[in-house]
Amino acid sequence: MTAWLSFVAVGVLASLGAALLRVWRGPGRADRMMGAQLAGTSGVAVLMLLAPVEGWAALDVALTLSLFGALAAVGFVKAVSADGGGDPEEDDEGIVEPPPAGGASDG
Amino acid sequence: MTLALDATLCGLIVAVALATVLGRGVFRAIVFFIVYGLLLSVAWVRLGAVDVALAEAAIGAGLTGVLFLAAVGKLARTGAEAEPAPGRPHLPAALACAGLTGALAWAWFALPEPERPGSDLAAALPRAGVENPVTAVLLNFRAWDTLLESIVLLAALVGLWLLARDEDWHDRLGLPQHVRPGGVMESFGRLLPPVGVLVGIYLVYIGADRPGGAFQGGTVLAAVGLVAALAGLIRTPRVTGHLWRAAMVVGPLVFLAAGVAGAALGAGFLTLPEPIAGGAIFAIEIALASSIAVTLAFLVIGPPERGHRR
Amino acid sequence: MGDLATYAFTGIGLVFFAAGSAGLLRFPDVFSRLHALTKADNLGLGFIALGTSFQAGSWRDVALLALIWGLMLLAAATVSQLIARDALRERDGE
Amino acid sequence: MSALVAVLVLPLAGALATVALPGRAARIAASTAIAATLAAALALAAWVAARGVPRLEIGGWAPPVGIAVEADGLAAAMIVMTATVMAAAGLSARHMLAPGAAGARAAFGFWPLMLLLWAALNAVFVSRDLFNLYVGIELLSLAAIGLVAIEGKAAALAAAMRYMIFALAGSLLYLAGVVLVYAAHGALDAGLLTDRTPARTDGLALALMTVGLMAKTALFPFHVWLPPAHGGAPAPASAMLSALVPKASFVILLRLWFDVMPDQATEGALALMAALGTAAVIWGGLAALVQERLKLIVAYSTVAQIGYLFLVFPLAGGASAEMPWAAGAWNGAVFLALSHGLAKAAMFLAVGQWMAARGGDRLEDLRGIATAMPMTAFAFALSSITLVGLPPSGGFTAKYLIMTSAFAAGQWGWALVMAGGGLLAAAYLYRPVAVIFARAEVPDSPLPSRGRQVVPLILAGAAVALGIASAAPFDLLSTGRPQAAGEGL
Amino acid sequence: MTGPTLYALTGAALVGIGVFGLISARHLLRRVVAFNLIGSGLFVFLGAAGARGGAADPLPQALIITGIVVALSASALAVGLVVAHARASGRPALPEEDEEA
Repeated sequence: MTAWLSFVAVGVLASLGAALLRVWRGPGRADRMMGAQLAGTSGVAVLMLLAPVEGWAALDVALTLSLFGALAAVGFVKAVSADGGGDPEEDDEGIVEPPPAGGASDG
Repeated sequence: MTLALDATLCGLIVAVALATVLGRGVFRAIVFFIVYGLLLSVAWVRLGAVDVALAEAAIGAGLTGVLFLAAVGKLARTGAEAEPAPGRPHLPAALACAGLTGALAWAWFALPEPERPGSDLAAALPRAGVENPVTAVLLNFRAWDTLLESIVLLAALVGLWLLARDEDWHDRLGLPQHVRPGGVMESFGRLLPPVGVLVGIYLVYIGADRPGGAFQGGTVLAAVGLVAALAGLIRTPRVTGHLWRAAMVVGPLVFLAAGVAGAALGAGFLTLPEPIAGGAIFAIEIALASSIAVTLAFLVIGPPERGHRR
Repeated sequence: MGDLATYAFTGIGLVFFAAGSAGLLRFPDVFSRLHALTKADNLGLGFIALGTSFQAGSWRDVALLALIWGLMLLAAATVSQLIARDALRERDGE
Repeated sequence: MSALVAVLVLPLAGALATVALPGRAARIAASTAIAATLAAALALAAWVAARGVPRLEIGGWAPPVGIAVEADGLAAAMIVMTATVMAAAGLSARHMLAPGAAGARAAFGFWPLMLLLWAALNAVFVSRDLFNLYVGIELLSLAAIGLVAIEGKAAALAAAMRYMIFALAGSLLYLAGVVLVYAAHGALDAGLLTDRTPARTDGLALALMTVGLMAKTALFPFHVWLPPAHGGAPAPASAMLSALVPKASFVILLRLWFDVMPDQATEGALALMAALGTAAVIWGGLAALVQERLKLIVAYSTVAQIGYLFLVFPLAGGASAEMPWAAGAWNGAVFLALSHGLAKAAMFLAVGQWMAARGGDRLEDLRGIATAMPMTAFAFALSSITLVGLPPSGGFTAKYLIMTSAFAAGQWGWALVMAGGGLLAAAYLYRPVAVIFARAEVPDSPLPSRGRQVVPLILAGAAVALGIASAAPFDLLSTGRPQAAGEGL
Repeated sequence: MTGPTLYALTGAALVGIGVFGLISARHLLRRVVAFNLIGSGLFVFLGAAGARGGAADPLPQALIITGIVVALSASALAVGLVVAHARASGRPALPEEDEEA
């Protein structure tokens, strides 16, 4: 069982590596965020797979990661909004200026 | 197969670190850094250090990542986000760094088999008042380190607040956050905090016997506050908010008071007498977790900034 | 029996992860990538959680697995929505 | 014993109070904490002088499980010097950083940072645990960076940023060494490590820690961050930063090389450290000669004075450790650190008062200030005497000790550095002294009260008194001195 | 090659990569990131040392947790400085290293 779970974990890590390629290539910041999102899901999956091997306390780590993954996602979206505090769902009237070129997106 | 797992994990960690350093664009570097923290916390589980894995997941990957992301947002606001021209190719620097890595690698193989304090530690553990050995070290054996560490957080926050502009001093902390009322972000901000609060309290509570504790739990609570603030559900306080300031110091203060009480009662500075050690540690952990939560959240939000009176 | 279920479900989970990554790399534009990704990886995670749960010693661990999966789903749903909005804005604005 | 706990706890408690309490109450809490810590420091020194080295195993856990702290003579002397400088800086800051004068932001931040800096210094001076020292120097650096940035102008922020890069890099190098030490020996306590079986990695560990601490001490060539950082802060902050902060990492270096790992001290490494010190003396002196702003002259003089301190390593370490001249060199270096601290703080506080009166610190602005503020001018002159090393100051005693031991050791070169550095100091300090005592039309400007003018004079007087009444401090320093520097000449 | 050795070498590599990032980057935010890489590399090395010989040694784990918290404190102050400096000077790099200015 340990060998099988480790094998699956290696496989999930490999798919995480593929996701990292998307983070590297972009081209848009949305692509990078998606890559990071898949990396987060894969990381949680690896921790789940390790739990029967390393002890079920690994699930506490997975739980923490899932919470902070959500926080990081909100952080991403905020960081790329025009004024650092916005929400992509807001209408463009008045509040949000067109996002500045360069810096945040660099594809 | 487990070796293949370790090798894949280590390979990914090194690759992600390289991508963080070598890739163009600050945003890309920070995305890679967050993935790096995530992989590192998996590595800590593999090294049998679940307490560290929790701290890395919460602090290393989570809060530090959000801190950097928020910085990108703030730099965009200053108009100074453009990346400076990358430096010249640094062949000598690269060689020096390879040398440093080589020296550390050599040192690993040159290390003697250590006489570890493991046995002394194991002998002392039954008198520590808690079963989780890491918590015993943090809150009892090396309590002085931990007390100073909670003060380091405070020092960083005072220093950070001083970076506000004088004219912004009386404003609310951080950038103003706004979302579409009833939008996805807002409903997310309503759904997550109740779960997060439970998880945070759970981590503090189990810290005595299992991996977890004040720092990990406090960080989760800080994250809850941050989500609520980013989703525009709560407004950040001002530096003059004295209730908040009291919350920042209550943890170190309780810790310090426990230490002084030990000295005054003749037991010695920071000595927790064995019969009450477990209870004292729990009390200190609760106070510390509250202060850590408030201080960490403020550290990520940043100094007061104009713009809240939009 | 329990072991067999673990082999099967974690294996299926791995296939979904592989499919998600392939989609993320091969699909031509950001919206189809987003579409592929959010379905595949969360299904994969669900299968892996299901597979692991057959090894769990207590109901507490099973509940924890379910909670983690639920949190990831919630986050994924939110994030993909926001990413899509941002991608639209990025396409139109730049 | 309780004095030892008090010097650790009181500044911390004061810092927590100043964060939590509103404006006026915070200032009262700060004043109380300063007075109480000063008293505790004096009581600790008296205890050490009378009864030897107090040792405290915190939490009742002996190393390797717990952390031990000890106040030997070196620690006690540094703690008293720190307390003196802090009290003086605090008295000056009550006016310079009052809310009306400096704004609510600086008035809020100064007191907690000052007390945290103080707590960190005391913690570092007494700690026997290498990792605890890491936490201590990080607290020290963060508080110091906050003080550098307190002015809030672009130049101050750049200076703080530069300082931060050096300080963090230094901390990480030190941490790398600590990691290697723990990996090799499974212990962090200085006493346990003295008795260790040397490992092959010890040399690398010591080298990493030393380079890191050098960056934090601002030894040449790691000094570039110091002048803008110390020159840009408000005067009370500059006084603390320049007089105290580099001393903490220097004390750790002394402990590492003379106490923890004396077996690793090779002649070449010791000579290299002193050579870097020599370069610092020359570079700092020459740079001070060409500055136009008095605060920068004083800051570059710190670069040079730090250089002297590193001459102790070949004179008291390695093969010299067993020699009769080692104690003289060791005492001399510590004496120099003490008298430089007092004199440098006096100078910055004096300059601060002049800047407040004249609106700037260019030498031109300060022409003839002695006529208006004779006491502070006299303090500056007395401090100059100490930095140049003229009798009867503490600086003279220190240099005399180091030079004697250099002659006895047959290492004439280091004596030459001492003499040359003294001449350079005389040259770069002559310019400001000549300007402030020049006869000139004195513009009419509001002057600080006599009570405030006397503060730098007390510090400068203490630096001179160290030379006149050196017997008591000598006895204190010899308490618990490392074996390596045991016997005197 | 056993597990701890693999992780120790990874830690050593991370330190080197971090130092390179620190030296080569101009953007101050990237330098702060590089500091975090160095620190975590050292922690991995220490953790690997603590994992030698079977059971994980709790003392290094406690040291590492302390170190992680200290690193976050320093990063938060550093990031604040980067932002404040960029706002005051208009550039996210130190003046002497900023060639575009």
